[in-house]
Amino acid sequence: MIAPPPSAPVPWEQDFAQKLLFDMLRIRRMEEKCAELYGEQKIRGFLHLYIGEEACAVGALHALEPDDSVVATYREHGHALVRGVSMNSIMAEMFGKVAGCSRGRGGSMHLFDAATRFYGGNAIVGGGLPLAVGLALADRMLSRPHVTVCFFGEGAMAEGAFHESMNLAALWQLPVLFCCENNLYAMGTALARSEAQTDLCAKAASYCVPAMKADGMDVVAVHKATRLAAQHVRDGLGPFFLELQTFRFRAHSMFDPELYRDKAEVEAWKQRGPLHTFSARLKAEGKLTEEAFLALDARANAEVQAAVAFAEAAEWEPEADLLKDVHTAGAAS
Amino acid sequence: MNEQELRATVIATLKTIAPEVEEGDLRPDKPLRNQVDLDSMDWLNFLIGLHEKLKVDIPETDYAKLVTLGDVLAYLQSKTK
Amino acid sequence: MIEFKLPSLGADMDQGTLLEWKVSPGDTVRKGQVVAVVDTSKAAVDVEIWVDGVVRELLVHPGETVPTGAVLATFDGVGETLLAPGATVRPAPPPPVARISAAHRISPAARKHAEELGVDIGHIAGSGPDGGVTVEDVERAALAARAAPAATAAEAGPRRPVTPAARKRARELGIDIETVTASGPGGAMLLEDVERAAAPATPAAPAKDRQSEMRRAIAAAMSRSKREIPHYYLAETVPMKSALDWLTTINTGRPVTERLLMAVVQLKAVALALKKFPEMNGFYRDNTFQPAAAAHLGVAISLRQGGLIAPALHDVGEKPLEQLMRELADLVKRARAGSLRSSELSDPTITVTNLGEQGVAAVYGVIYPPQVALVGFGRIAEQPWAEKGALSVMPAMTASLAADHRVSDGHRGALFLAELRELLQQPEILK
Amino acid sequence: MKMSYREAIRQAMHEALAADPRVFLMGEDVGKYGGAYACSKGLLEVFGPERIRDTPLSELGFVGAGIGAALGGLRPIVEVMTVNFSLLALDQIVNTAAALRHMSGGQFSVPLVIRMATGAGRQLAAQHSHSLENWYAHIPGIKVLAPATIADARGMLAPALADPDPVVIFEHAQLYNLEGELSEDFRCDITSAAVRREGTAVTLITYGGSLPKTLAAAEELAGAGIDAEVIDLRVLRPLDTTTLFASVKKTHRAVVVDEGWKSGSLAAEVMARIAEEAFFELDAPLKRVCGAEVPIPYAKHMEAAALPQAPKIVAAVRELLGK
Repeated sequence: MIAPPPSAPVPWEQDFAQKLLFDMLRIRRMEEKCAELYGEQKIRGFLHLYIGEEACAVGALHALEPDDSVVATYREHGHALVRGVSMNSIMAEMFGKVAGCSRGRGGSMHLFDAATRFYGGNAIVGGGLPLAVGLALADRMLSRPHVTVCFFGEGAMAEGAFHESMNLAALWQLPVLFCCENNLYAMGTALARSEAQTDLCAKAASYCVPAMKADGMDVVAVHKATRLAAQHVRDGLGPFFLELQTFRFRAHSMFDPELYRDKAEVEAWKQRGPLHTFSARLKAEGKLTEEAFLALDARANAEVQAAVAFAEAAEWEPEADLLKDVHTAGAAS
Repeated sequence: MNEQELRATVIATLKTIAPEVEEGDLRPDKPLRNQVDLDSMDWLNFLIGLHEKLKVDIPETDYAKLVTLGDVLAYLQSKTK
Repeated sequence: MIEFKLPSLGADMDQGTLLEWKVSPGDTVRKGQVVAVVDTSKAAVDVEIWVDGVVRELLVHPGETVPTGAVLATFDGVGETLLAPGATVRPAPPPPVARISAAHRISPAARKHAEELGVDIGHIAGSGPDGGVTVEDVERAALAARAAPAATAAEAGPRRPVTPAARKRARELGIDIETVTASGPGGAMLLEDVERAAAPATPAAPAKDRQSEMRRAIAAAMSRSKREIPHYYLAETVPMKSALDWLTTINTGRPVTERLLMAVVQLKAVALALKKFPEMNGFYRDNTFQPAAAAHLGVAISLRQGGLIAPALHDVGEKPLEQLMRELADLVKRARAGSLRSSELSDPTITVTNLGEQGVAAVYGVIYPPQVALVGFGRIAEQPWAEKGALSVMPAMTASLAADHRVSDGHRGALFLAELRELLQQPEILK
Repeated sequence: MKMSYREAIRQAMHEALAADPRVFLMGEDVGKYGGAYACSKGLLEVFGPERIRDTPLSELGFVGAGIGAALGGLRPIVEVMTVNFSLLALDQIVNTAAALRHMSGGQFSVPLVIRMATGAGRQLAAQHSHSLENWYAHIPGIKVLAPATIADARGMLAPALADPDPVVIFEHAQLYNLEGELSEDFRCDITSAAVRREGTAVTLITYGGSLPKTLAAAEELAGAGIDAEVIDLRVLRPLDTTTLFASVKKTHRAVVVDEGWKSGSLAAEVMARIAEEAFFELDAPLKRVCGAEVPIPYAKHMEAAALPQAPKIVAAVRELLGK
């Protein structure tokens, strides 16, 4: 297991540092609004929020190139937003409107965007891993210098898909960055009650895949670790396993009474929240003032309001298009 | 009420019972109930119609006098003078 | 003022039970603060409020179960301007259906009509002013959809579409399919078409209008009656002088609108006679006779454009003649206007036909199944009458009975007609 | 006694666990969490973690383990959260559970019950809204049940556990909230279909989550003078064709209502059986109302358009009768 680089002090100029903070704020405000809209039955079905884990998506995705591929899970609003999918189209998708990034057909768990090579959410745990291996195989066979990053929770490591994908990627030395967002609870089951081996990096090592652990609540740590890992993969040295230790502040999904973890544990992790720890450090290092923070927060809130208004006003898909895109138009169906 | 109006009223009343009747086809001298298919209920409704339109009462005993269209017109002419 | 509604806390939740309020009227609350605990089918869940404000009134009390979206409490916004615009009371979302894209506007009536006819509105070209889909468009699409199978069936070339059940029945009844007229959807020949063809000598009218439909219904009933009911017929001559005189005296002095017809006198007589002869009044079903509790007489009424119908006059034996007269007049009017109630058609326990007025001496009718008898009255006419050796002129009428031999015998039939004759000669009893 | 469908399932499991020490429940979040649809709430506290076993997210793994435990003399109830996740375990069900008895020359039997939720209607989008009962009803060696009423939810588990061969029970997700009276005599067989509404003009054949919609359509048709008979299949394999043919002999018309996709659907199998053995009773073509052949969309009105609905059933019958 490779030791992660030291995180302090914040090694970047004010602009880049504030960019990371702003992206985390955008995710936080958007997800809070989604919880409210779910209560008003504007958003339906299942909804899995990313509040508390913002540092992972922001830190990791800022370390990748535009032509890299991204595969995520049903908890993918933050990843999509940072990757470049507009908040308008994400919100419209959750309203089920045709202006949504999946024409209103996918909903919260199935955000897709070809332009940013965002190969989507996936409601089946571990379902995206083999997909990422395939994307990387294509890059390798077509000798394209791209990385495929796939995000997954520690719960996915109990699925066969994880083990088969790790082995294939290692066997064929494919350019895959396995990024495990370990939030300690797979739905209702704590890690210790679902994995015999709870040291996830040790699991990766068993497939001869180099691994590194980083503090998923610290955007600087995540960003530095991901830069290293991505370089390793881009240099053709094969797959890399990155474990980001994090914590989701809210329930697994909108219908989970959280019987499995007590309130004290949640509060404790909240003290280590990615947003206020990072903004505190930036203020301490003179790279952020309170006014600047409030301004960033106001911009984030405005973007959320606009996205909600856009989603409210957007049209529904006409029923006549129900069968559209089951097959490619023109191909013999 | 002159003869023209009386005749028009009688024909109109008859048509409410038997819409298929054509004024031209009615012969004044042949028994009405042979020319038009009127059962006892139709006949009673025809008399009720005349009673309401012409405010004239036709006792049952006079039924026998009202065989042809001409009889009906003459009878009503005398009753409405 | 802000309405705090029970939020939906999951995909599977339609209602919730309030367990506990965490705030009371007058408390100030911050955005994201837990204000209540609600029990769902799974467990108790903390419920947050999404705006800053002050509790005004708690509308729902612990223990009450309310549907998602129900208002739990009201709050006053703290300094409205502080809140982001539009964060206060949220307008109710427009129903999803109404906001289809401009290219596909459809009128609510048309949408409802489409749903009723099961027509997919997506494929209808809108002829409305703004390109919207109208009710007529839906009608046209429904007809086109319905006609479509016919087209394909027809194209199926010479082979006539005959359903398997119809083909099997035709074999059983020895019917040549070529002679049968098909009435099914898309021109298909159905079971009932074959059964109708099997009925003797009554060709099914091909036209689909009401007239031929009634003709087909009468044909089917009459064929079944002749096939299944062993009729026997009896007749009796009834002196009518006393009845006629009584009726004339009753009618003199009455305005034309209240005069009685001989028909109601005859109907009342039949009803009273039936009290002594219950085996004439009822239904024959599943091989057993079910006597009827009351006398609902089916009155045969001829319709101007042809055809005959015999709706029921209810409880004839219990009503005074004046009431019967009013009810009969109304029944005839509605029968001829085609606005009879279905119960009037299914209720008759026996039928009475009065063809006599058209100048027929006697009438021997066909019983209407599942009834078991039919009474016919001929014309009242003067005829020579010998009584106690003396000859006189008597207005008389032939009363006839057609009855079901499975239920009654000629002897009982004759006694019934005799009773009828006695009653008709004592009209005052019929009052 | 009034209860919900979910409560009926819970009571059935409670009774089975109490009655036979060999019985145990295994599945994702069945213990501490109380079950994804709250059907096993409280069982952990009564029967303990040995017999109410939470599993990691390893469907192939724990379904295979359930088969092994049944082979080893236990009577497992394996809950696969939904049919959508059962696809990961389909190999174990088809190639081991269903085939073992025949493959081993009759030496082994697999007395296993697998319960899974099925169907759409809660806007969970394509990957969480499948209706694949027909895949399972295709497999020789297993029985397939679809309890659509409170009584069947309560009564079917006991005979299923008593059956020496594997039984798969599909519980439609929209039925869990169903409330109703449970009569004392809920004991039932797992071999016959049931006539839920007598009728003469047409036979409506359906199962599981589509039963309420089909009964609603029958009521609407009654208003228009069309007297529809409604048959609840209850058992999807083996099909109770006796009840089906008796009804078709009476009405001469059949419409099958099936939430699954039309091609290769259970509806197709029912229609084939009727065409094969009740052909000469048919006075109209066989008809069906199925799900549109599309991955189920998320948006509410699109999902509704994709699924069978009462108005569509009524329209199908009207078209059949040319009324």
